[in-house]
Amino acid sequence: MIMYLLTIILLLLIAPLLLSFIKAVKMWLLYKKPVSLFQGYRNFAKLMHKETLISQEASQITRIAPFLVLSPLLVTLFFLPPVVAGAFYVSFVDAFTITGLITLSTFFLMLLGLDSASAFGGMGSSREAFIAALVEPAMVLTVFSVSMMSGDLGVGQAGVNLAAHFPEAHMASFLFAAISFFILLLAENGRIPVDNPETHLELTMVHEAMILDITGVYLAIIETAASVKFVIFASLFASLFLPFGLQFAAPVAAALFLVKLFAIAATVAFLEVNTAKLRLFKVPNLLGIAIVFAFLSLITFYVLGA
Amino acid sequence: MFQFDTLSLVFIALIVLGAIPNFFYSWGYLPHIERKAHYQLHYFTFVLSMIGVVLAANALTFLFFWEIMSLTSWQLILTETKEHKTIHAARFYFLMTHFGFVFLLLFFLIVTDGNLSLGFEAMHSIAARFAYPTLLFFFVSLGFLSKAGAVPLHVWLPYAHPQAPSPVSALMSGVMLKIAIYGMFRFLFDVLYPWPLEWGILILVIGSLSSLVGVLYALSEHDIKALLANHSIENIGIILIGFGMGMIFDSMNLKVLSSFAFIAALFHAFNHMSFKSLLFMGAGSVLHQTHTKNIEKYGGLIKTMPVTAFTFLLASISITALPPTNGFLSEWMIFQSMLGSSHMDDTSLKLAIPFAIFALAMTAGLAIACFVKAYGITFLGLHRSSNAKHAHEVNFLMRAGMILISLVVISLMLFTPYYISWFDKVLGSLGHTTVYTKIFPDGIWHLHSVGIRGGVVSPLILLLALLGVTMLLLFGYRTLGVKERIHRTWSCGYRTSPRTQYSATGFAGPIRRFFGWLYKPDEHFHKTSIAGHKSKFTDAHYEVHVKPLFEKTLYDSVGKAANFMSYWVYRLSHFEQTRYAAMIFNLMLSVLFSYRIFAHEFSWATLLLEATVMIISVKVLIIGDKK
Amino acid sequence: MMPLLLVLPALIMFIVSFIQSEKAKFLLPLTSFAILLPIVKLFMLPKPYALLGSYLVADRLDTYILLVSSLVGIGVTLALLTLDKHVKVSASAYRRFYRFFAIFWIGLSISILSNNMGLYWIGLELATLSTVYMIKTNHTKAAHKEAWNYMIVGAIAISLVLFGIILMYASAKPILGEDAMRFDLLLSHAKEIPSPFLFEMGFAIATVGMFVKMGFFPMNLWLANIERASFYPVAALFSGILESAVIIGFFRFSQIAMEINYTHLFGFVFAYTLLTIFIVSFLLFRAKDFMRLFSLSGVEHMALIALFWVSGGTFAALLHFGAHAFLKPALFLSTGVLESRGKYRIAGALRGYKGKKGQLFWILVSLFILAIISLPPSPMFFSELYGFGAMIETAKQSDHMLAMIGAILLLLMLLSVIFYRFVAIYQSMKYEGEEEEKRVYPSELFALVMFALCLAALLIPASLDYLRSIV
Amino acid sequence: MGVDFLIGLFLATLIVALFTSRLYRLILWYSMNSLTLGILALLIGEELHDKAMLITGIVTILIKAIGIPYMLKSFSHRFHFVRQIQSEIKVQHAIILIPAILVFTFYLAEPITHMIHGNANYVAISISSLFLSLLLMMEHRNVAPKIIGFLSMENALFLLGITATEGMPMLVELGIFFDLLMAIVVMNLLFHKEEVTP
Repeated sequence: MIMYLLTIILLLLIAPLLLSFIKAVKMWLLYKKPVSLFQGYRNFAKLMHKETLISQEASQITRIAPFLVLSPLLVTLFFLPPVVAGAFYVSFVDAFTITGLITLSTFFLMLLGLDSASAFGGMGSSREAFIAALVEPAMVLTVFSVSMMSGDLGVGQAGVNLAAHFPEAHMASFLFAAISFFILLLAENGRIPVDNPETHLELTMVHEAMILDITGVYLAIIETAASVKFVIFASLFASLFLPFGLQFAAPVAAALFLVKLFAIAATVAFLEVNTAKLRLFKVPNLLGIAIVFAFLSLITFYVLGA
Repeated sequence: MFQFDTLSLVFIALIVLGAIPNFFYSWGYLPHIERKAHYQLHYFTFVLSMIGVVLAANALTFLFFWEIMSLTSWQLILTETKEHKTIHAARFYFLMTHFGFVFLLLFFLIVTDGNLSLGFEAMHSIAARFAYPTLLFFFVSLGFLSKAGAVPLHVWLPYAHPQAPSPVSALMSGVMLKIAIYGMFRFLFDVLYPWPLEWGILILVIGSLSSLVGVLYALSEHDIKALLANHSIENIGIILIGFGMGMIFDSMNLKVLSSFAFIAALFHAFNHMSFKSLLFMGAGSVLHQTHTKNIEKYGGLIKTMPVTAFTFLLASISITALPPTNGFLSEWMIFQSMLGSSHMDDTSLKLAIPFAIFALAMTAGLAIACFVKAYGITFLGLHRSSNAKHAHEVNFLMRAGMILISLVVISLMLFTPYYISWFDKVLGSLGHTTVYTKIFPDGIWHLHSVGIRGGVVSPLILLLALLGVTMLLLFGYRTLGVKERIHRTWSCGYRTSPRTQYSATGFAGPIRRFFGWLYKPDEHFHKTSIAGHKSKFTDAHYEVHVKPLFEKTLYDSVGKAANFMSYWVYRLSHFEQTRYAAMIFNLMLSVLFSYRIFAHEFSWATLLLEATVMIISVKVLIIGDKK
Repeated sequence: MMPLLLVLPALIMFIVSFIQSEKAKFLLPLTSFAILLPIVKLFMLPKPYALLGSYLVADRLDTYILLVSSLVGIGVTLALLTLDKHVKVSASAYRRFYRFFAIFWIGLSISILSNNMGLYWIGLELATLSTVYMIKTNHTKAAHKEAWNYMIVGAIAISLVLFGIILMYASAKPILGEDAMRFDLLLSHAKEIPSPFLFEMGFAIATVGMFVKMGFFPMNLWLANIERASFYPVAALFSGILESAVIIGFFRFSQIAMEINYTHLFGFVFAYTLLTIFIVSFLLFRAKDFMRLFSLSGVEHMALIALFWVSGGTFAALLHFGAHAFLKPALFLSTGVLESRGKYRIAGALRGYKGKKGQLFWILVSLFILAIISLPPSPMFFSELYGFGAMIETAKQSDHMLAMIGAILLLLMLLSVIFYRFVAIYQSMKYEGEEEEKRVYPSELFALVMFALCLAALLIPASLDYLRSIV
Repeated sequence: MGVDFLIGLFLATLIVALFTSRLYRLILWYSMNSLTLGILALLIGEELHDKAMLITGIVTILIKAIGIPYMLKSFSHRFHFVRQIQSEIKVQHAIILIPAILVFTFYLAEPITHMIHGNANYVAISISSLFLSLLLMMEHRNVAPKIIGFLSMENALFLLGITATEGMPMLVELGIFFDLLMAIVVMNLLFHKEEVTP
């Protein structure tokens, strides 16, 4: 139980760090002076001290949505697979619930975008809605396929099962599912090539556009939500698609887990540096790839048993 | 004449739960209606007839109440007839429901041997002896699905529902469509059991198509009630997916999974009743205040109509199947039952089911986009017209109606195990396996899927966790004592105004563009450019209309064919003004010929000869020479 | 005694119609009420009751039809009282109408009650010829032309019927001698007829004649045109009564033909009525005035009755017959009021009625219109249920079940075209167009109320049981 | 022998009537047609010793061969009928049509020959004369020839009644005559307006 709570706290704590890490790696790769790894915490602390500026056009939604953006994600943290063997985990919550919780957070984020009556917020929400609609089927299919391989629909249990019995017989479909899930990770967290989290350029932004009118503590909450979301996806990827190391002793296993998370972050950073942001109407192509891989994964599992 | 078995009683509960809040709402809505006596007479008869349909124990009673239900709902659509559209919609609705009635009639006539006062059990044995059970299945599905609004018989919904007064649309969409689902349950279980595998697959395909088509056209709608009507198509599709899965499992002898899928379908029927009623009521309140159905003319209503806005939000979250709402639970159950397909032996079917999963997931994704649009454009931002500016909260009765139905939504969320135990009893009474103990093996906290190593969801824990975390965050925010300042929206240096906001058309733009091949939208774009510059203009107007593909291809062409036929028949008929003797002459000749050949002795050669003679005779005597 | 009693009111009417005074106008309807009394008496008598040897025999079927017809006749004469408020009609034309109505009634009674094919034909011819002149009571060019039309087409049709009768007679004469004209004997000896093909040919020719007279394929519009040209009470008479004389002949002939070869009979009637309904439904799709609309729907219902009868749904056929006989005249009578703004203006026809009378009128008329497309609780709803039930039964027993069910489906689809049209028209009458004030007179209202009561009486369980016991 | 001859004559007069383009000539042929029918009835009645048939024959001759043609002629005087009646169907067509009708009616009646012992050809001939009268009606636009067509149809019926069934019951025949007279009365009333072409 203690391990369980510790893991959650650890994940919460490293959430800003991971995003800063990606940024730093990117800058380093671009021969820039890397940003400090603690920039995320600094930002958070800075925002916490600011006053909150609320738009006069905005309604009650602006006052409650930030909390509702964050809270489903926080709840999700409790349902992730264990990091070390023997630790407590919530075995039964399945991936649909997790997907649903993440979508709930996105739902309120989109409402938040529309609430301030600015053209940018609406634009961001519209694009986010478009992307989210296409992410949903890929996500569900991937989850389906992974749960087939792990033999359990519960995410926590699936992580444990995969660590115990690596699905060597189904490597092909496992790989397809991993590719699909990685694309989803990029799409859901608004990374390049789907969204560029660093610019505030009208043509490119999605996530930033929605929160253009959010300031102060609210912005801190939203930013935290974004980083928690990334951690959730990263740790899901680590537990489900890199399922090894659980059997080691607790500190080693935890360290290995952290390494995996940073490796994923590094990969994302590497990808971001090497690709350009896609035009909005090219995004479906990418998500289409995710959907096709998810299908392929299921079909190879069924037909070839591979 | 009447029967009170579990299935009937559960649907009575559905009607009552839907109707009682509606009474309040309708009462509050009444000052808005001109023909009050007409409206109330039909309204109450409508509710009673639905109860009658559900309780009917023989074909005659069933058909009688069914027909009364169609008649009264038709008259209710015609409550306000200022617009020509209403009259058109009512006519179309009436035609469609009778299209279905024709098939129901045929079905009943076949399975009752003409004795319409036969009970349903007696029909089973007659149906079992009938040589073409699939024909019966087609009749039943066409009959009920045209009422339920499944593809391709769904076209009437986006016309009829918007034109009816809002309490009536709430009842029609929330409750009446479920009566059709009741029909599916009643007659597929009582009369047509057992089912071949193909039937279930057909229902599954119809369900998947309906859900996708419904949500796609909902996205392109600007009329808020038409949008909701399209969502009804989607939700009926989801119910049918559950229903179809149940049928498939049953014919593959996976009884437990089958019961689970049917329970999911029933549960979704209840959920859809609750939130769709609430949504229509909310839309009705908005409409009542702003006097327009055009979503582009709303905006900012949350400030003036908080009760409407928050109940609408609840329903929106529920209909988009977000946890921990009831909508999520039923959709989760349907997903889980589809995941149960891994237990099946049939590989090709196993491969096909992911497509249904894909359809359902896609639907869920698009539904979110759609309701963000509906909610955001209607209630958030700045008012987009002066009508919206002067709106205020509706009267007490209407609010009471909305609050009551949201209580129903919440009760479905909180008392899920209780409701499921009802549905389980229904399945038990219909002779299927009861699975309540498998769904809730350890108390009411965890809802288990019945597949091997199926998923689990704990609605109450989720709800409590979400509430708790949010409360904690809010509490933290309060204790932090953050200073707040109100200022106008920063919009990159521009002033925000109602005209600079994102419109519903714009919001759905990316999706409309992506599905352009399906929508084939009819776009109108006018701009007044300055000095021939392409990008500089003073004034621009963009409008887009989507006419559903099914309507364009299926319905319009049927209309055209009827027109064409009637034109030629009319032309032919005018021969009888001048050539009547010749007509009778040819008629006599052909009747005698046919008697000679069909009643006496048949041979192809003589048939050919006689046909030639007839053609020549018709040409010479009736048509004559061209002048 | 009884035959005389039956004819007496008509004779009195005939005589009164020569009296040239204003009072005759009110005396004449009174005599028409007297028609009912002997018929009710006849209705009470035990059946079968020989009125005139073997020539006129009253059984359950024909007294029912006679009763329905007399009620319709009374309703029509009631409405006639205020005909001059809607159209220009001279007193002499009015009397002439009654003169021929008396002859018509005698002919009709003979043909309905006859047990003899020849006598049946004579009565029918008498009724047909007298209607020719009833059409002409309307002194317009169109009415004159249509009277001629009716004269000629009616004569052809009637001749065909007689031709068929002679052939049928010829086929049975070797075994029955001169008695081969009697319906009851023919029915009981149908299986022994030595030359069934001759009989069938006769049946086919007679049926074609009768169908043409009722406006089946291909003569679908002529009846509509005639009813358009004549005064609307005449149209009501046509649809309510004249057709009943024809259809009872069809009932009787087909009963015999059923014994001879059911498959041939069913195939023939089914194909013919299907064709008729096909044409009629698409004609109705374009119909733009009330008369045409109602008379085409009359054709449709006659076709359905014939179809129900031959498929064994005799109860359904009789119920449908009764419902149609009351509904259609009621609608024709109300066209006088509905059309007071012009023939081709359907929009708004049901609006603009003030006062209690007006309210009652429009409610009744809208109920009638909805009842004619078989919406519950119209008797037609039940009769169609039972009728189609009988058809499905026949289909199930035949060798071509799927084809038959397909054909029934087609039939139902065609009926939905009609249905669609009527709903569109009803909505347009009720909800479109402008409101203009229209007058309703008590006599018409009385007629409508009477028809409504008759319709309601049809649905009483006792009368349903009676209808079941007829055949 | 005599019967066959008269039937032939009956058909011949009908066919000649079809080619006539003058109203009076048409009435004459109709009268001839009825006359042959009357004589036929008398002849068969004589053979069968059927008094009813004899009466029919005499009434036929009196009413149809003399009475009705006379009345029609007087109508045409009184109401100024068009006496030049044009045929709608081309002669070329009629030449083909008439034999075709005869052939096909024999073909239609062929099954009956196996069934009844009497002369089935009589049935065929009456059906063909029915068709020919219908043809007469459709040939002309004016009302007068149409009436004659209707009357010849009545003759065809009688021919059937006399030959195929060897006489119908007396009551029926008289009733038919009564109706015929009634028809003439009604026509008279109708003509009172003017001669129209429906």
